Amino acid sequence: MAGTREPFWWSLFAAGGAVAALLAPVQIALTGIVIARGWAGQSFTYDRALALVSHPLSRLYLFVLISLPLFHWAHRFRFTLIDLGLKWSRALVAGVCYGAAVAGTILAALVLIRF
Amino acid sequence: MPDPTITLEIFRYHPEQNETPSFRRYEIPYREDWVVLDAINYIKDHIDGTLAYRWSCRMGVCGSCGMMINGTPRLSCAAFLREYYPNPVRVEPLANFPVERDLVIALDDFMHKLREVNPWLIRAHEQPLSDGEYRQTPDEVAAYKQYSMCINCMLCYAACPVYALEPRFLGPAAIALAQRYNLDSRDQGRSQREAVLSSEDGIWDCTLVGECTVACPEHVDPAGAIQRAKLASTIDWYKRVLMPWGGR
Amino acid sequence: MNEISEHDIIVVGGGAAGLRAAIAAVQADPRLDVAIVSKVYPMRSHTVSAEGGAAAVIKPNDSLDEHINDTISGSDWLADQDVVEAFVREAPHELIQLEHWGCPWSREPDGSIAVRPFGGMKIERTWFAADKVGFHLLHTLFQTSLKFETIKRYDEWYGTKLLVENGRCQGIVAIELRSGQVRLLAANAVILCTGGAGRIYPFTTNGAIKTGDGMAMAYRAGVPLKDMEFVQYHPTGLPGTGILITEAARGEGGILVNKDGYRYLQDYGLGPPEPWPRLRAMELGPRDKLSQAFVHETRKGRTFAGPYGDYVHLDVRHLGEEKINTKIPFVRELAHRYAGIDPVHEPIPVRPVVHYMMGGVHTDVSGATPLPGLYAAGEAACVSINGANRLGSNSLTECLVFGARAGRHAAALAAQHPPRDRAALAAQARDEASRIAATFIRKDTGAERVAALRAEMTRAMEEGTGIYRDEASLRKTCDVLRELRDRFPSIRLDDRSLSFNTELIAALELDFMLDVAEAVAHSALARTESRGSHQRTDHPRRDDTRFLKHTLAYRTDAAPRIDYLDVVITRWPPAERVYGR
Amino acid sequence: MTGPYRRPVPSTWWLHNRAYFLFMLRELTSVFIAAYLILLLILLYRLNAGRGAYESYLRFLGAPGMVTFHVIALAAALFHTVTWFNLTPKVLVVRVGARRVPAPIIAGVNYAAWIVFSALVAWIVLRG
Repeated sequence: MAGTREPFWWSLFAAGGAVAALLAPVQIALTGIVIARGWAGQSFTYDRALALVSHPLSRLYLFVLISLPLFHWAHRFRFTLIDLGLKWSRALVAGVCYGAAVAGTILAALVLIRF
Repeated sequence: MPDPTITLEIFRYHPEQNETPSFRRYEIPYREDWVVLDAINYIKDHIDGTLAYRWSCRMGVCGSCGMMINGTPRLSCAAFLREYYPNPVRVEPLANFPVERDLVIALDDFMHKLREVNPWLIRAHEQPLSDGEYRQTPDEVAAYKQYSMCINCMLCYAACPVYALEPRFLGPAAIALAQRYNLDSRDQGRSQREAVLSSEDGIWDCTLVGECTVACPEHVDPAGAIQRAKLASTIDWYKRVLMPWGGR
Repeated sequence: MNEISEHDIIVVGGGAAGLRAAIAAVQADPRLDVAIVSKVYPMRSHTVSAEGGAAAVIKPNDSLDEHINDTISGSDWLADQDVVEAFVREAPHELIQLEHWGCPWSREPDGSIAVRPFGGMKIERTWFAADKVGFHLLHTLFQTSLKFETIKRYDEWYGTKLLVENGRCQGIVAIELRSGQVRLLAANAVILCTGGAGRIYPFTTNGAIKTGDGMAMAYRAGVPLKDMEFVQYHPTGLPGTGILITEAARGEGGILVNKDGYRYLQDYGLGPPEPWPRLRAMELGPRDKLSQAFVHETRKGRTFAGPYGDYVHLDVRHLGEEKINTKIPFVRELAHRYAGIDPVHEPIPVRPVVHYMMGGVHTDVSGATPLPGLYAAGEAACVSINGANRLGSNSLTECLVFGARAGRHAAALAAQHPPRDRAALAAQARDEASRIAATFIRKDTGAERVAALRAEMTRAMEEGTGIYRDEASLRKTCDVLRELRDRFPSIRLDDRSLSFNTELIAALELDFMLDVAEAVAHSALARTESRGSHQRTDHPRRDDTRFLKHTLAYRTDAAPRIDYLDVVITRWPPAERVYGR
Repeated sequence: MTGPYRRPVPSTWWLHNRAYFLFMLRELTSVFIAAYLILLLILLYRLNAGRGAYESYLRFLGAPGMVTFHVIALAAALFHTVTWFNLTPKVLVVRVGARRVPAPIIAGVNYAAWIVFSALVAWIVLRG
């Protein structure tokens, strides 16, 4: 029964929301603006980035950073679709949204495991 | 100088006479210390006896006179004309409910949901009355007191878009009331209420818009009650899944 | 009349007394099918507005005798002492029952029930839940009632008539507001818990629904209304709105001062003033004395003049913000919203306001009326424990004690009842339906408006039957009421439809209120003495030789017939009411 | 007799009321955050694929359109942070005796943590 699984999805949503609230702004500012515009100088050259990311703690951090907020997105997007009138198949909407988050999580794991 | 007046635009609908609602304008004397309910009573008494609405205590505690006033759910006995004057005031029945007639909404759905959450003290063992009261310290009273203040005025349902879209949603007041008993140190019925709270149309439908809490005239904070219920349910769920042998 | 709904017991009214009666009945006999018929959803009942508390002996420094004493002297010896004893004895049980049902009573640090002082009581014994006691009590009862599946509710059904057949009350006729249909509800016993009739006055703490429906229905069925001349003015209502500022404000230490800042109550036998409240003195005197003192103070020109009449100041500033917020938060909220002042920094303007009817449907100690099958409890009834003046915080307890008693006794009666004559009941109900249709709905003549007649009635009541009365003013009021009764058939409604016709309900309520108002005025006219809340300037003394009696008003087609019934005196012979000392 | 009247709810309900509109914006911030995370995931993938892949992706990220996207995403993320922290006290009720720890304090702890974490991440990444 779907109802009984709600606490699981909600806990991932809540954890993802907290992670996003704490870390998304600084991460976006760093990789999306500072580094992308080249303002970071030598701190994010290929060699340094590789060294930094290869550290197991970094990879764990990145995994959490990517995976949990994806579930946060999935949960919110699921309800937003319903709010916007997509009521015909609540189970399908939920399946697609959480499915995407699960897929993102697997991809993140695959990428990070190879460093 | 002529006496000041104010215009009320009132939602009118009569099931025997109309297919769709309309608005009717009434110009009435403006008095600074009048609330919207006073204005509506003036209309009923002096201009148009056919206007239907509910009211009783006119001091914000019976919960009868909730209306949409300029689009916001308010108790009409606590909304002063001076907040709107000199602009017209638009009065409609509470949003998200079927309209019985004029400003009267149908409450059947809530009355049903209220019962669903088992809003009474549940005890494994009743202590005989001759043994006196159950002890409860002021701190223990404070733990649930806020959620016991709900007057069932329905403003929170009128403010809730989730309820607007999914009328099966248990809704703010009913969930807050369930929490009121769940958090009462004398109560032992949380697991009985859990089935309803955690059902498909229970707490998980809430997306924390938060407008129920904004609308609440009694500072009950139903939005908070629902989030706390979610957290408690989640902790229970993990306990069950991770420690199936733990029992309760 | 196509359908009959049949139940074992019908409770009319869903306030504290009605809910308690219904629960008591199904608990007494779980096989019984009990219906609550209420013109509003139960949680809207006027019990919700009670603020200060409910009295019952629970603390070791208190005793049943003290509570009895306070109640009897408060009543100016017009209470039946056997009834008061039963009431005081069962009161703690009932309040503990409410506690077991979840009522959020305020507590002592050790977790036991907290009590506060109240007016006219020698020992503090008022249980409270901050200052929304009626609200918590009502919601606790209502929510608890949902647990019982044998309690069926007819929410927003308006009772118009009691059905009496073979000398027994066997049901009621009621209008379902939603459909406008007139329906027959048959039962073996009917319990009236419809509350008081404060709305016969223009300036009252009572909500719009307090229109004496049950009193008038019983009165029309031949049951006398008892002690109707005793109308309680609460000394502290907000001018204009009449919103109640609870006695708890004084119980917690609030003081009353006139425009010179003087605690005027010391001039009226309530002193001496002490800085902090002393029980049964000054601000903690009984409500009748305090309201009367206000009138004298006004005559001396020592009150403030305001747009809504004279007023004095209720000052709670010295309690401090912390205490105001924990003990009387609702007072602060109400004063702020409706008087535009913050009691933490400014005194609250207050004046006496019609609050409670000591009188009501004549019942015995079980809540039974002289009409078999008919019971009454709560403010609608007069059992009588309140006599000539009710003590603050006895009324909520009264609803519980006598609601429960009426419920249990009705259950016993309902369980052994001869078969009902359905055809006769249906015929009566058809007649009632035709009467309502002919008088209000299918009538296009007349020019009287409900609101206009109602305004004339309330004005006449205020002018003739206020805090002080005399023969001339009472006669005039009786005449006006008779004239209004004559004009009533000329009422013409704007609304001739069925669904949710609130104008029709208002007309029916006015019809009932005129009956109740007549009973009040004529009872007051006949009682040529002063006692408790009934103060005759032309007869300023209490007269125990002639009037240590209950008034019974019987309805006739002309003026009510007034009769008397001895007060039951057991252990407490009449004495002088002494406060302040 | 037509019975109770049910007022329709248009699918644009969230445009009719400021509070509902802000709610919808709040919910949609998650889309921007998720999109950013996908870009980040690709960045990691390219980093793993080698220097050339990484550097060309960095050039792609430096394009004005991508930077614009990130500026919007940053605004969305900040909006999410603020709304999330301000709602936290609704879920986490901490009591000290009869008193509930006031919401601003609980939210304040969140903001303090946010500053510490942000500074820490920035320092680790940029210290090189």
